[in-house]
Amino acid sequence: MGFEKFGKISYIRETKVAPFVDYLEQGKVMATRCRSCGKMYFPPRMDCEQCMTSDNMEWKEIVNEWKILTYTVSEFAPTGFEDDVPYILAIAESAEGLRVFTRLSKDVKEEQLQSDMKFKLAPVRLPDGKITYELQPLEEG
Amino acid sequence: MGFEKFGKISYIRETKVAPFVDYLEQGKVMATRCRSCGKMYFPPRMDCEQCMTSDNMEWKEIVNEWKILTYTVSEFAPTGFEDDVPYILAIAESAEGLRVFTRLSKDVKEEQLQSDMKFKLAPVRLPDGKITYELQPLEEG
Amino acid sequence: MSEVAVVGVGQTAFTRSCGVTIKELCFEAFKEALEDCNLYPKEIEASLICSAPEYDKQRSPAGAIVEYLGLNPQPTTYVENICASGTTGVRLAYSLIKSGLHDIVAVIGFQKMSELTSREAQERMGRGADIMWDSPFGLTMPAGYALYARMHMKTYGTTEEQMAEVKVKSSKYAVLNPKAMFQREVSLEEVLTSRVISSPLKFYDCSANADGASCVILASAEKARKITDTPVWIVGIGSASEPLSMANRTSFVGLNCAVEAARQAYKMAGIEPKDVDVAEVHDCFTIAEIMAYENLGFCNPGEGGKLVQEGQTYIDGDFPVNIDGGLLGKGHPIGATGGSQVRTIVMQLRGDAGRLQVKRAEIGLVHNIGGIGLYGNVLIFRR
Amino acid sequence: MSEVAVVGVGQTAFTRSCGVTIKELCFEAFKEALEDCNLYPKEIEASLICSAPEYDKQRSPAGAIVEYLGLNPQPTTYVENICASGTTGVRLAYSLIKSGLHDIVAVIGFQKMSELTSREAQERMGRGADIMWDSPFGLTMPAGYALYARMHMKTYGTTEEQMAEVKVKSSKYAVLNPKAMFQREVSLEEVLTSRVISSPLKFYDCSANADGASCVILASAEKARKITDTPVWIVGIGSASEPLSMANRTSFVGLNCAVEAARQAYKMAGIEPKDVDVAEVHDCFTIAEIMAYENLGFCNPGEGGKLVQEGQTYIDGDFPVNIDGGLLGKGHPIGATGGSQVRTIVMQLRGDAGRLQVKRAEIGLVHNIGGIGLYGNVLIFRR
Ligand SMILES: [Zn+2]
Ligand SMILES: [Zn+2]
Repeated sequence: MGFEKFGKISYIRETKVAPFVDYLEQGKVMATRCRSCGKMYFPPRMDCEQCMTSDNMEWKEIVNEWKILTYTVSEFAPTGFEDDVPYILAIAESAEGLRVFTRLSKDVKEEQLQSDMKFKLAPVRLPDGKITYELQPLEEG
Repeated sequence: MGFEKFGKISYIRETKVAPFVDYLEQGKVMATRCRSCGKMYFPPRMDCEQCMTSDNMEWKEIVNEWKILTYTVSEFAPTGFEDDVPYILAIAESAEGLRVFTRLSKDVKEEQLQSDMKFKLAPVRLPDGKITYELQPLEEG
Repeated sequence: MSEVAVVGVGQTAFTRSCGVTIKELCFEAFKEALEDCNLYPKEIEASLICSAPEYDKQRSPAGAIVEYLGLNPQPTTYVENICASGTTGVRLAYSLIKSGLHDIVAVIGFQKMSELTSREAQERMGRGADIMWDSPFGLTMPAGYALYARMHMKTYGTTEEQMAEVKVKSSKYAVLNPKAMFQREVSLEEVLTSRVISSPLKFYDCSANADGASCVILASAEKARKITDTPVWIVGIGSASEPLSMANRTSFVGLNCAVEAARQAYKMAGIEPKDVDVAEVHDCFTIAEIMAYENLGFCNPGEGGKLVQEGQTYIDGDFPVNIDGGLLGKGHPIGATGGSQVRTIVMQLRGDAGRLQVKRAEIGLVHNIGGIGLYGNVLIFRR
Repeated sequence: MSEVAVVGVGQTAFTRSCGVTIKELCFEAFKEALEDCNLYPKEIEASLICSAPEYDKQRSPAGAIVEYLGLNPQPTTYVENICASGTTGVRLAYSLIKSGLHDIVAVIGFQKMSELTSREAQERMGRGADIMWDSPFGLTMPAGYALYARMHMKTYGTTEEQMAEVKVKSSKYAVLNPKAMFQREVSLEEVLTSRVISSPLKFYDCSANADGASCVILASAEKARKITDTPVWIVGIGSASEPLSMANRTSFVGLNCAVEAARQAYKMAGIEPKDVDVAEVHDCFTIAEIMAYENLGFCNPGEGGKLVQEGQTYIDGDFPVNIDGGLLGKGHPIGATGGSQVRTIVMQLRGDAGRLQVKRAEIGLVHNIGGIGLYGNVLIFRR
């Protein structure tokens, strides 16, 4: 239990990485890192596919600086997301080489998107109390 | 369209044998018979698996006299059928060798079921206007 | 000479509620199978993912699972024959290897039945029958097998006590299997007095929903001999189907699909029923195990009830069956069940079954059925 | 020497709404395939039933369909790789035959997408992505391919006009294919001005939901030569997977699974891309066809847009692609699509494609993708 709080619609309740949501509520976006082989996972997971070790992961804060690789403005949504259109979906890459698929903040306009613009992944509280994350412009300095 | 009227819960709307329901509403339980090879089908179908002919079937009344092969008293039902329990489900065989899976009329008690008892397959109108069929004791004579 | 072997097996405990995602659940079984044969994910050339799809919100779960297991970019396919999905996966893995397309293939079966509410699960059950001609009358799995049970009783004089004996035997072995869900021995009296589900089947005549995953790793002869000292060879495969609609069935005293699958498997293996040293059969209901004895030729038609009553299918009988608790004792996580049966037979033929070890087990058989006798798979193994 | 051939093919018209059950729909395609090779149902030794399961109320549709087709008691298996299910069925049929388990196998693909309301279908679409990390953000199929399209444009300078050219070509051939749903030629202007679905993809960049069924019958060499004078041999098979979650993908300018599947298929067939005379590629979106050209080696990475713009993938070009309308022109009934692609290639290699016949077609290729580049199958055929 716990993961049902994640996302506008969360399809999953139970997972070993439910603490990810607790961290998100504390304002932190966390990855996991395998204590056996050192591999880092984002999105987080508790089983290491590299050394096949289970439940020997530590939670680790990410370097929260992202650049957009590609994006789309979605004018069309699955059931339950209709009110959100249009919304921008993007793939971004972090300074330490992690990747994320998420939405851009509604405050960002498509025209602003430039290849050198930097973003941070920030928790967002939804009206119904659920929580998610989105890319927001990173304040320089 | 048309088949959604069949059964307490019908999961199918569209089929080539939708006229089966119209016949049922006229009080008739019908089979189909292939005009090419003569094979008879109950439940009815419009494609002949024996000679691989399509849409060359005629509707045909059945010999409506059935004997029960096996039955069960169901105390447990799928979603949507809960109000019906207990109900008796049975496999019956007709005088011309057809078989049917259906319910027994609520008027029939398990104690009455004897191997030589004869039944007829009769249309039954449901409270919400839908239609189905069930096995009812056949009046002798 | 057989050319495909099982080299690794793994299974999670079967439980009422696993509390993890299907990806995490499958990882556990896969990890155990890999450790069993000292392989790494990258050495698995292809995978088959087996389950019944209606229990998960994730569409195309094969994609989600192989990503989590580290099995990209290798090919994967989702395979479904309801409760027989796991052995269908093994049959297809055999053919992928025998055909020369791959040398090492993993078959991963799973089901997280706790994902749904009871109401949602009952709704799925309603749609498991022929939705055109059978579901509108409220057919369930227990009702379907109950129709067979009543016919078997009427035709052969099989008794409710004989059916109950199957559950008594199952519970006896389940308590010795740490991965089984049902960890308590039940008495004949308890079975007979449990509440009726669909007459003549009562609560303890029915297997229970469960969460679980299993994994079977198969390899070509050349690879198998390098990977392990104890390959278990697949020597017989049979598979058959039966009409879904109840009205189009020709027998209610046995499962035609099981008879046909057994015929094929015995022929391919070149053995007879009496050569089988240990068997796992699909006892989703007690009557199903009794019909399995007969359909597999362990006894004549109608003698199945007597076979268990006389103790012939216990660990020291002529035909030891379900000496791990069976579905009745282990729980029945649909897609994981076939792989669990294979795992038990592989452990038996390796001599690794511990307190549940059948003596001199050289030939083993798995009988796995999908739906109400809709699909039948029979596999024969040799050490 | 190849040892498995396609001997019969069949397909229903692809339509917006078929108005019959999935059993009746499949019967039509199966009947056409049987008539194509003069076989009867009882001669089919096994079947593979291919679709995406979320569109049907019938659980385990394989059982319902084989009963209706007269394919009991032969074994059947339900196979799913979303939109690539049909070619996965062909790959497994190949292995069942090559392994010696069966001699004649039917692959039946279908989808009745009109079974669901639009709202229900959109709900399924939401669960087609990784439900843990991607679906909660509202990912759709068009949005997924749009991410690839934007990256392709940014990296290589591919233009919206070049993508639109793919749809123009498709519509040109669809009007000559009586089984295609889309029976009107569209202009470049129409594509470019159609409403945006997920930028940069517009309405006419997307294939449409459809109802339909297809059937491919395969046989061993010995049987194939008895059945037909025009067997079409399967000489190359490749299959691969890609992580489901968008975050774990390494490329957005092409489909890794297609590149890997093509590499395997070319190697097995012993040919190079330039040897391909006619191809069917998975153009679920216009950008998908452009990436397919590149991933299959018909041109270098980044040159796909130019290839279609220069007319090289038209009927008289160097690489004729989707000379039946493709998914964009025929409609895309998920489970039926792969079989329809195979049917087109088989007809081309037999010289039976009529007004759509490509000259001197001796080697044909099918590229079939499941999900947003999740599964990739490449098959190579030779007459
Ligand atoms: Zn590790
Ligand atoms: Zn006929």
